[in-house]
This record gives sequence, C-alpha cells and structure tokens, in this order.
Amino acid sequence: MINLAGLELKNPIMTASGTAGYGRELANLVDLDSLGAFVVKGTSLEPWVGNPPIRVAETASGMLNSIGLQNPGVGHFISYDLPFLRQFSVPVIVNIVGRSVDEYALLAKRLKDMEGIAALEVNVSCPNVKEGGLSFGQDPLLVKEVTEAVRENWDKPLIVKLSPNVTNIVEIGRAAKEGGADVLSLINTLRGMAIDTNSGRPVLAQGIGGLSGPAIKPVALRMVFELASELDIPLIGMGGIQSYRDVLEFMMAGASAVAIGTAVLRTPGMLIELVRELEYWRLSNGVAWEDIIGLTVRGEYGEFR
Amino acid sequence: MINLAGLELKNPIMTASGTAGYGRELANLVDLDSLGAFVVKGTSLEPWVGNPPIRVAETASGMLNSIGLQNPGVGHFISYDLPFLRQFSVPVIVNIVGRSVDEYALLAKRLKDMEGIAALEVNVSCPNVKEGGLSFGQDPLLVKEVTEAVRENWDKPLIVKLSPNVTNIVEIGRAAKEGGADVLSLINTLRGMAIDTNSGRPVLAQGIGGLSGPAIKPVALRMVFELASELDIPLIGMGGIQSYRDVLEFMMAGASAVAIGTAVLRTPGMLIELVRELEYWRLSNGVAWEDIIGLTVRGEYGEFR
Amino acid sequence: MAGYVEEEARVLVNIEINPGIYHLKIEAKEIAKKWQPGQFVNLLLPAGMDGIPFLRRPFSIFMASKTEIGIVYRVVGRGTDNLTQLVKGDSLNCLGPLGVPIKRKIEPSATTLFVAGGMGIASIAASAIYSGGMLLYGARTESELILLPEVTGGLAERMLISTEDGSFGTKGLVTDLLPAILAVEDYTGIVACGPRGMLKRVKEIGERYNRSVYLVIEERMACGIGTCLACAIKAPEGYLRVCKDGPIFLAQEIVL
Amino acid sequence: MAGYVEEEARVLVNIEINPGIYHLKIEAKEIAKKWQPGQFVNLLLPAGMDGIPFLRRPFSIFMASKTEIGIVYRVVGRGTDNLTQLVKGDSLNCLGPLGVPIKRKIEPSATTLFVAGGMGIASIAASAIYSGGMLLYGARTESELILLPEVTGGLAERMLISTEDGSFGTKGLVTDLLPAILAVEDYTGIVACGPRGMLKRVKEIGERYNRSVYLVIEERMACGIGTCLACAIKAPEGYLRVCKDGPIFLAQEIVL
Ligand SMILES: Cc1cc2nc3c(=O)[nH]c(=O)nc-3n(C[C@H](O)[C@H](O)[C@H](O)COP(=O)(O)OP(=O)(O)OC[C@H]3O[C@@H](n4cnc5c(N)ncnc54)[C@H](O)[C@@H]3O)c2cc1C
Ligand SMILES: Cc1cc2nc3c(=O)[nH]c(=O)nc-3n(C[C@H](O)[C@H](O)[C@H](O)COP(=O)(O)OP(=O)(O)OC[C@H]3O[C@@H](n4cnc5c(N)ncnc54)[C@H](O)[C@@H]3O)c2cc1C
Ligand SMILES: Cc1cc2nc3c(=O)[nH]c(=O)nc-3n(C[C@H](O)[C@H](O)[C@H](O)COP(=O)(O)O)c2cc1C
Ligand SMILES: Cc1cc2nc3c(=O)[nH]c(=O)nc-3n(C[C@H](O)[C@H](O)[C@H](O)COP(=O)(O)O)c2cc1C
Ligand code: FES
Ligand code: FES
Repeated sequence: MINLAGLELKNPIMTASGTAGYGRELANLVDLDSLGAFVVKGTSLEPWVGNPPIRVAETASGMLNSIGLQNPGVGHFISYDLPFLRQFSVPVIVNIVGRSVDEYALLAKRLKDMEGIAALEVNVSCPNVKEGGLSFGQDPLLVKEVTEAVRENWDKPLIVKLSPNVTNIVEIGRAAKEGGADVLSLINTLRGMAIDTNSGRPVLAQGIGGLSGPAIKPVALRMVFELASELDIPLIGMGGIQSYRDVLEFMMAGASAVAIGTAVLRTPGMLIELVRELEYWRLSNGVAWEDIIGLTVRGEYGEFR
Repeated sequence: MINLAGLELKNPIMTASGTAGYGRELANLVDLDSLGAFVVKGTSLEPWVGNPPIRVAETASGMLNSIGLQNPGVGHFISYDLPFLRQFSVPVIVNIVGRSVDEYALLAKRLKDMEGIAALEVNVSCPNVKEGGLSFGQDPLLVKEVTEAVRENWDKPLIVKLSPNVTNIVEIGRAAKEGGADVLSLINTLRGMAIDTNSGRPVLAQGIGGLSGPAIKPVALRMVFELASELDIPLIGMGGIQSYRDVLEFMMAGASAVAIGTAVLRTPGMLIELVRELEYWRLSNGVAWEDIIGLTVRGEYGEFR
Repeated sequence: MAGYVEEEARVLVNIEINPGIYHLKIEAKEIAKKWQPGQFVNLLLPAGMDGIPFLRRPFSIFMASKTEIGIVYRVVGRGTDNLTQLVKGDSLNCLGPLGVPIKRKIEPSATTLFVAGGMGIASIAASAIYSGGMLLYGARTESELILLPEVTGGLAERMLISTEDGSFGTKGLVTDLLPAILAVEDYTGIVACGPRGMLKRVKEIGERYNRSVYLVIEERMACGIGTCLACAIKAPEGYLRVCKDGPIFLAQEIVL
Repeated sequence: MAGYVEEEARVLVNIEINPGIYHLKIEAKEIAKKWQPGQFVNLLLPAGMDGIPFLRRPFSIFMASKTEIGIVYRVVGRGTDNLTQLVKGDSLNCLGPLGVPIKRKIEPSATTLFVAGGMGIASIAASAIYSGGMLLYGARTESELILLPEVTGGLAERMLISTEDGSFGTKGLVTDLLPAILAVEDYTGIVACGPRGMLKRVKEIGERYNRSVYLVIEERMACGIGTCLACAIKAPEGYLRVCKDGPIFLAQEIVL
C-alpha cells in the first residue's frame, strides 16, 4: 500500500489525466482495478469545445498535443461517467480545469458530496482568461489562490498538478502547499512547437502545443528531485515513463507514485506490465516502497538488481 | 549572405558553443571556412576546472551534460587558440562566461582589441556566485545588467545566449535587448536529470545536468517563435538540430542563423552536409533567406519542395 | 459493443502490388474474429532512432478471413515507409478492430451506392461487397487502381471504374459519374471514401438528389480508441472523434 | 599529428568468440592506414527507437591490416548488444583513429612489460606484439580469455597467463605475478590496461619497484576527438581528456 496523504493506492501506477479519457474505452483493454488509481480527463464546469485539428504532432521521442482540454463538462461527468467508474474499486481521481479561480471553487463544490471520488487533481496549466491567457500555473500567487479556493470546498485529498514551464518549480510547489495541497503531481507538458517545412505552417492548428513522452523525462525527473529535496509533501511523478525502470527513477527521485500518459496512447497494455514488473522488482530486491521513495534525495544508495 | 546586426555569415550554419572546442580538433574533419561562423567553447577570465566525471549521460533522443564549463581561461585562448583560428576566414564568435557581472565586463575588455573576433556571445546560463548560485539567465534584471556591462566594453556585434529554464523567454529576451544586445541566441540546455536504478545514484556526478539534442527541439523552436513574434531583434536558433529540415523549421520560426551542438558530437561531418543541403533546398525553391526567415511568424505560408 | 484487443500479429505477406502501394496480410486471430466491415486497426509501426513513427498509424481492414486481416496501404511518410520493410514472420502490434462498423450507421444493401477515390477503396471495398450495392471507383491513373481479386472478384459487374487520365475505364473524376446514375437509379444511401475534395463533391451531389450521404473520414490519430481526442472532426456543435464516433459519418453530422 | 577521419566502414566479420565476447572486423581503409598501436575508434552503433545509444562508443583497435581493423568487444549494455546484430556487408560509421599512439608516450621495446586484465587485452595486445616485451594477461576464468591467433601467434612465449579460478595458467590475479617478475627482470616501463582496481595495484607495485608505469584508461565519451570534455580523468591539477590526452597516461599524470 502506498499512502499519499490519506489516498491509498495498492501500487504506484496511475493513469495520467487526458490520456485515458473517463475509463470506458481503456476498460476494454486493461483491468482498471489492477491500477493504483485512475485519473480522469481534465473536466470543467461547462463543456469545453477544444481546439481545431490538427491536434497532435510527433517529435523525436515525443509528441505535441493541443487538444485544448475538450471535455463534456462536470455535469456530464457526474451523470454519465462517474456511475460507470463506480463499478470499479480503483480509486478515482478527478482532474479539474477552470478559466477563473471561481470556476475551480465551483467545480470542487459540485464534486464534494459525490460518492466514488477519491481525490481531486487541480490542473493549473490552464489559460487564465482574466489575466490575458497566461497560465495559472506559472504564477505562484495564482497557484496559491486556486489551491485555496479548491481547498475551502474539498475535504478529501487534494492534488495540485504543476506546470513545468516555470523558472522555479520549488517556488510554485511551495505556493500550492501553502494553499492547502496535500500532494503535488508533475509534470504537465512542456510548451513546444513543430513546423511543416513544406508550407511553413505550424503542424498544430493552434501553433504551440504541449510536449510529452520520453523526450521530457529528464526534465520531469529533475523537477521531482528538486521538489523532493526542498519540500515535505508527497509527490506523483510523470513525464515520459515507458518502462518500470523509468518508474523506479521517479520513485528514487522522490515520487510516491507515478502516472503514465503518452505511453498508454501507444501501448495501453503496458499499464498492466508495469504493475507486474514493478512488483517483481520490489520482491526480488526485498525492499519496501518506503525505502525506495526518495532514496536518491537522501543519498541512501544501494545495490539493486 | 546573412546579416546579423552587422555580423555577416555566408550561410546560416554555426557551431554551438562547447561542442566544437576551439576548432583545432574539428578542423581535422571539417573545413571550418565552409561554415557560417565558428563559436568557441565558453571562456572565462581565469581557468575553470569543471565538474567531476561522470559528465555525460544518454536519454531518449538526447543527452545530459555537466561539463561545468571547464576551460583554460581567456589568457590561454588569446595566446594559443585565437592565433590558430585567425588562419581561417570564418567569423569567430567568442562565448564568454562569468561568475559575476564584473567578470563578464573584464572579459569583454580583455577581448576588445583582439584581431579576429567577429562577435561575443554572452552565456548567461552560469551560476551567479553572489546570488547563491542561481543562474544569471533566469532573472531579467541580471540579464540586463550583464548585457550592459559587456556592451560598455564591446563595440562589435553582441549576442546574448538565453537559458530556456524560465517562465517567460520574451521577458528575458527583452531585458537582453534593453541591455544592448544586437542578437539573441537560444536555447542553451534544459536542466535535467537521470538516475542509475541499480544504485539510486544520479548518473551524472553533479546530479543535475543540461539536456540537449533532438528531444529539446520542440521547446527550442517554440521559444524562437515566441521571441520572433514579440521582439524585433535577429535570432540564432539551436536545440536538437540534426537535419536541414530542422534548420528550416528554426529559420521559418524566426531564426536568421542556427547553431549545431549535440549533432556535431555524434557526426561532425554533418556540418558540411547541412551547408550543402540547405543551399540546394534554397536554390531549388528559388527563394532568398530573407523570405524564409520568420515566414511562420508572418503567416506567409508557401509551397516548398 | 464488439470490443477490441491489443494483439501481437504475425506478418504473412507484404508485397508491392502497384508502385508505392502494398498489400499486407497478417495473422491476427482476435481482431479477424471481431472485425466487421468499416472498421480499422491502429498499428505500431517499426520506428527509426528518433522514435518516429512514435504514435500508432490507422489503416482500414480491407478484408478479413477467420484468422487473418488484409490491409492495403500507400507509402506516404516515415511510418508507411518503415512498414514496407516487414517480412513474413515479423511481428506487428495491432490494436483493433476499431471504429463503428458501417452497419451501425447504415445497413448496406443493394440500394447503397459506394464511391471510392484513390486509397478510399481500402476502407469501403468490404462493405460494398457485402451490400450487393454498386461501387464507383476512381483513381488518377491505371497504375494506381487496386484491382486485387478481393475487389474485382467480389464486385464483378457491380463496379464502374474511372481514371482521371482515361487510362482505364471512364475518363474523368469518379464524382462525374454520380449525377447520371442518381438521376436514373434509386439508391437511397451513398457511402463515400476518398480525398476531402471528393467527399465535398459527393455530399453536394447527394444532397442535390436528396439522398443520405455517408462519408468515411481520415484524420491523424493517437490512441485510436476514443480517449485522447486527437482525431477531432468539426461537427455542427464542437467536435466528434473520427476513431470512435466514426470513421463513417452521416454527412450532416460533420462539417467538412 | 596523424589525423583522423569519419569513415563509413563495412562489416566483414562479427562473430562471438567467447560467451558474450565478439570479434568484429571491418573494412575501414583510411583508419587502417593511419592507425598506430594504442589508438581507438569511436563508433556510431545501431540505435533503438529511443535513439540509444545516442552517443558514439569507443573501442580499441585491436589489430589492423592495410585496409581492415579488428575490434574485440564485450557485450555490456545497449550499444554493444546492438552491435552484435551487424552482419557482413552492413555499414558502420567510424571516427578514428583517435587517441595518442602508445609510442608517443613510451617507445615500446623489449624492456616494456605489458599487463592486461580482462578486456584490457584489446587495448594493448598490438603494442605488446610490436614491442618485443612481455605480456602478463589475466582473466576471471578460461572462457573469458581472448586467445585469438593475433594474440597467441604474435606473443608466443612472451606471454604469461593467469585466471582467478585457476582454470588456465597460474591461479590468481594477474597483478600477483608482478612483484616476482619485477624483482628479477629489469623492465623499465610497465603498461597496464584493465579494471580500475587492477590499475591501482599495478601503479602501487610499479612505484614500489621504481619503474615508470603507464595506464590505459577507459571513461565515458561523447565526441572522442577532444572537443567536448566529457571524458574527464582527474589529474593532479584539474582534469585531462582520456580521448585526446590519453587513453594512455603516465601514472603520475592522473589521479585514479
Ligand atoms: C480510419 C483510417 C483508415 C485509414 N486507412 C488507410 C488505408 O487503408 N490505407 C492507407 O494507405 N492509408 C489509410 N489511412 C491513412 C494512413 O493512416 C496514413 O497514410 C498513415 O498514417 C501515414 O503514416 P506515415 O507515417 O507514412 O506518414 P506521415 O509521415 O505521418 O504523414 C505523411 C502524410 O500523411 C498525412 N497523414 C498522416 N496521418 C494521417 C492520417 N491518420 N490520416 C490522413 N492523413 C494522414 C500527413 O498529414 C502527411 O501529409 C487511414 C487513416 C484513417 C484515419
Ligand atoms: C578508449 C577506450 C577503449 C575501449 N576499448 C574497448 C574494447 O576494445 N573492447 C570493449 O569491449 N570495450 C572497450 N571500451 C569500453 C566500451 O567503450 C564500453 O564497454 C561501451 O561503450 C559500452 O557501451 P554499451 O552501450 O554497450 O553499454 P552502456 O549501456 O553504455 O553501459 C554499460 C556499462 O558500461 C559502462 N560504460 C559505458 N561507457 C563506458 C566507457 N566509455 N568506458 C568504460 N565503461 C563504460 C557503463 O558505466 C555501464 O556500467 C573502451 C573504452 C574506451 C574509453
Ligand atoms: C493527449 C494528451 C492530453 C492531455 N490532457 C491532459 C488533461 O486534460 N489534464 C492534465 O492535467 N494533463 C493532461 N495531459 C498531460 C498528461 O497528463 C501528462 O502530465 C503529460 O503528458 C506528461 O506525461 P507523459 O509523458 O507520460 O505523457 C495530456 C497529455 C496528452 C499527451
Ligand atoms: C557537451 C556540451 C557542452 C556545452 N558547453 C556550452 C558552453 O560552454 N557554452 C554555452 O553557451 N553552451 C554550451 N552548451 C550548449 C550548446 O551550445 C547548445 O546551446 C545546446 O546543446 C543545444 O543545442 P544542441 O541540441 O544542438 O546541442 C554545451 C552543450 C553540450 C552538449
Ligand atoms: S485517436 Fe484518440 S480519440 Fe481518436
Ligand atoms: S570525449 Fe569529447 S573530449 Fe573526450
């Protein structure tokens, strides 16, 4: 069991928001109950339309996306998806997105008394319409404000998901913690771009998108390590995980659990393999997760197989 | 001819600082005079020792380095390397590094009257010892201060090389411009990390290093595009370039020239191929570089082969 | 719902049938069993050292037997180029069958008219064969026509062919044949697959003659199963998913 | 300076000679011509879809003819593993010959004693053969000994072998042989290549007997030509480059 500020996971593997939808399609391929937690797609107060296509592009060992947080809104989630997810015993984490601090607060309020939600994950990598579209997650004051607003309306575990597009991730993490976050998750995508040289047009209709996949793993790992070194708060690590060795890197750097995004789009079945391989590794090395989590930060190096 | 604020290049291909040394070794493999410009390794006032090994690690489509800016100091450069480079007609750009604003100023002063230096490139991704080791390049005020200090002591073209590890690259670019930069170059490496899961130790002795190579190209391209959209100043683009198509992406995004780093470590001969392939592309499309540079920003899309 | 699986398939045949066009047959028992006409597979193609193709690539299931599926693909980029290198015995990770079977949108029958342009044939040949309806099939030139026995055998006299250069069949665009046929025959539904321009034209003509028009859409995909929302196609309100809500749509469902 | 080139070489032979140890012969005309004992090549090995190995990998030139070079390598990771897949006719991008030829540090002669541990043999066999000096060669066990004709033929009676388990030659560490030999023979220089522990021991013993000790060092590399400063080895002051200032160093030049 892994305990994340009261959120109990039977293993460290979670889905990453936006890459596993609301579970219905993935459930066809993967037993959701074998996962540590299921994180749903970013969900807003009203339905969001999303961006025009082309919405994805490939880059070296990675991909760019500009889905634009298309989602059917929290009402649809409550009436259609939540009942489906309640059939499973896997902890369900709802990722919420808003365009103002109020929207985040209202979302938390709306979800508060719903059965079958283990935690909220607050995605602060959203354009703040009031502040001219800059992302909430790039300003520590706004991160704190959003976190506080959700905290006031939510008493179960509260996760804040950080944007990596910042000068100082520790400062942002600290703001979230001060605002009342129980857990931090990171990283969301790095802002990136690709151009079609046959025309000069950006490949994505939206121009700039979010980079994910193995290409970003070193940056994600560094940020997890920095937060684990500076702040005392449980972390969920993600960014480019493809193998159980990648998971171990994140856990050693300080993550108590991890989320898998892009790799699930490519090979959904790998989620189950990861769970198995990790357990095999843990047992054959005779260690407990508590010893592994953050060992690089503590400098307690060992010899593992 | 490409004109970068008075710096004239016969083609857009330059070496990236730190990956081509001071030219001596590369000259064995590549005719330096066929390049647009040659950028030397980061050079400091006194010799810098550098970091302990292991200094490099591989990551998906990229590499981490923590060389630690080892270099023999500007005195050695002037007496040993500059005379060697003067044998060539390629414009030589000296990349300078310091631990305080004064050091940057002194470096510029020292190099000012030297023959055979076409431009200075100021690397602001250095730890600022006075400010507790945070990089100069992450603070717009410091970037401006360093740029001004160099500007006062340098009357030829002045390039400021930006760090990508910031929330807002435009703000940093603007500070450099206000400080007197003629050209901006970007990106330096993204801070990243890798862990050896057999021990839990960071792969690099230094823990955190700089990520370069194809993995970072989308981030680099986005930053070039953002600067080209917001500021009126010539740009040198770099980050993950491996093919002439990559060069075109950077030029379309707004770069007047590009630098090649990691790819030169892998395949030095590619520098010459790039020059040839680019010229072939330009001629067979019947375009001038002026039309290509920044066309994505201007939205002047075309049909190219 | 029929359900889909992630299956490690085995290559049986992978040959060039026309310049730049290949016929791939793979043993994929589960997918073959579940497949219904109109569905596709999302393939994890061999990648280069930059990892590209990083995402899966969607291909229509052209035809399926009890244990095998057939795909016809044109080489257009890195992924399809790498695919040509696979030989008998190689394994290939397939996700499928995906997408709505055609009969959940329209029950194909003798009164369904099929229109295929270029590679569009791969997506609707099977449906056309089972329907008993007619197929109009156009390509640029003779060498681009895919006249595998699976097509010609199954469709026999129910197929009209056109080429833009007149090297085979009627000369002109496949859509040029449409008005004359609709004027005299009472096909109630039209199913079309091909380039966007062609689809627009079919829609226009179909509406003029007051028939139900169904379009098979291609869009870049990532997951292929409906979770990531990469494959958006504009709808009168918001977007639909080509992989999950399609790839076949009633023309009014989408905005071309 | 001898100069080095980036050359597209052709694989001639790539066979497993001992469990996990391969002998690779490639046609690399320019490199073969320029090579002098002690030098190495930096190879661009076939990479997986994550691009790894992304950087080149250094290997000693074990032996060279007019047009060919031979490499003996042990499979230890992704790069060497991928290398085993190359077959006759495949091409391989080589950068070389690199590093200081041994004779620029010490002119090997009959009064030079060579000590090789494990794969260290690959780096000094050629120098040992040309020198006329003696070679002490140790491995863990018989099956790890590289006894190619190039080694046994060229060295004949000038070679003493030890294995840790005694399965071949003297039982024990190769360095155990050293004191007895130095006590009676007047070798002026000792050249050693092998694991760090072994090198430390050779240095210690050599100093005790007052001989000049030269060590061949292995370190992770990137460029291999001296520009990137990846391959740092600690020196009494600062760092030296293994690829350019070495790979052979006078023991006092470096800090092990
Ligand atoms: C449901 C569906 C069924 C398909 N069935 C077939 C088929 O049976 N036979 C066949 O040859 N092709 C089919 N396609 C198209 C096929 O998926 C693309 O040709 C393939 O993905 C290109 O991959 P690539 O790596 O070779 O090219 P890339 O390098 O990715 O791209 C080359 C060109 O193809 C375009 N392209 C890339 N992906 C797609 C896509 N998903 N749809 C349309 N254009 C794309 C790009 O914009 C670019 O212009 C189908 C597509 C869909 C969505
Ligand atoms: C000058 C020089 C000459 C060499 N000659 C030979 C030779 O003739 N035959 C031979 O088998 N090997 C030789 N090596 C070692 C060889 O370079 C490494 O074994 C190889 O790079 C490992 O690559 P990999 O991708 O298989 O392993 P990796 O996956 O990169 O690493 C596997 C293990 O090898 C270690 N390693 C990686 N690179 C090096 C390196 N450059 N030096 C030492 N250890 C390393 C890693 O730390 C790790 O423990 C030489 C090294 C140098 C520097
Ligand atoms: C297609 C796609 C959609 C995503 N949508 C969301 C989202 O709705 N909310 C969110 O917080 N993160 C979203 N993300 C970010 C991922 O959850 C994850 O943080 C990021 O992709 C890094 O992990 P990875 O490299 O494993 O994909 C999305 C990522 C992708 C690729
Ligand atoms: C080994 C290595 C050493 C570098 N040293 C320097 C340096 O001394 N000064 C500097 O400004 N940038 C240095 N850089 C950064 C590169 O110049 C370049 O900005 C970066 O690597 C991105 O380009 P690339 O992906 O083409 O390598 C170094 C990069 C590498 C890989
Ligand atoms: S490709 Fe992911 S939803 Fe269609
Ligand atoms: S490997 Fe680059 S300097 Fe030695």
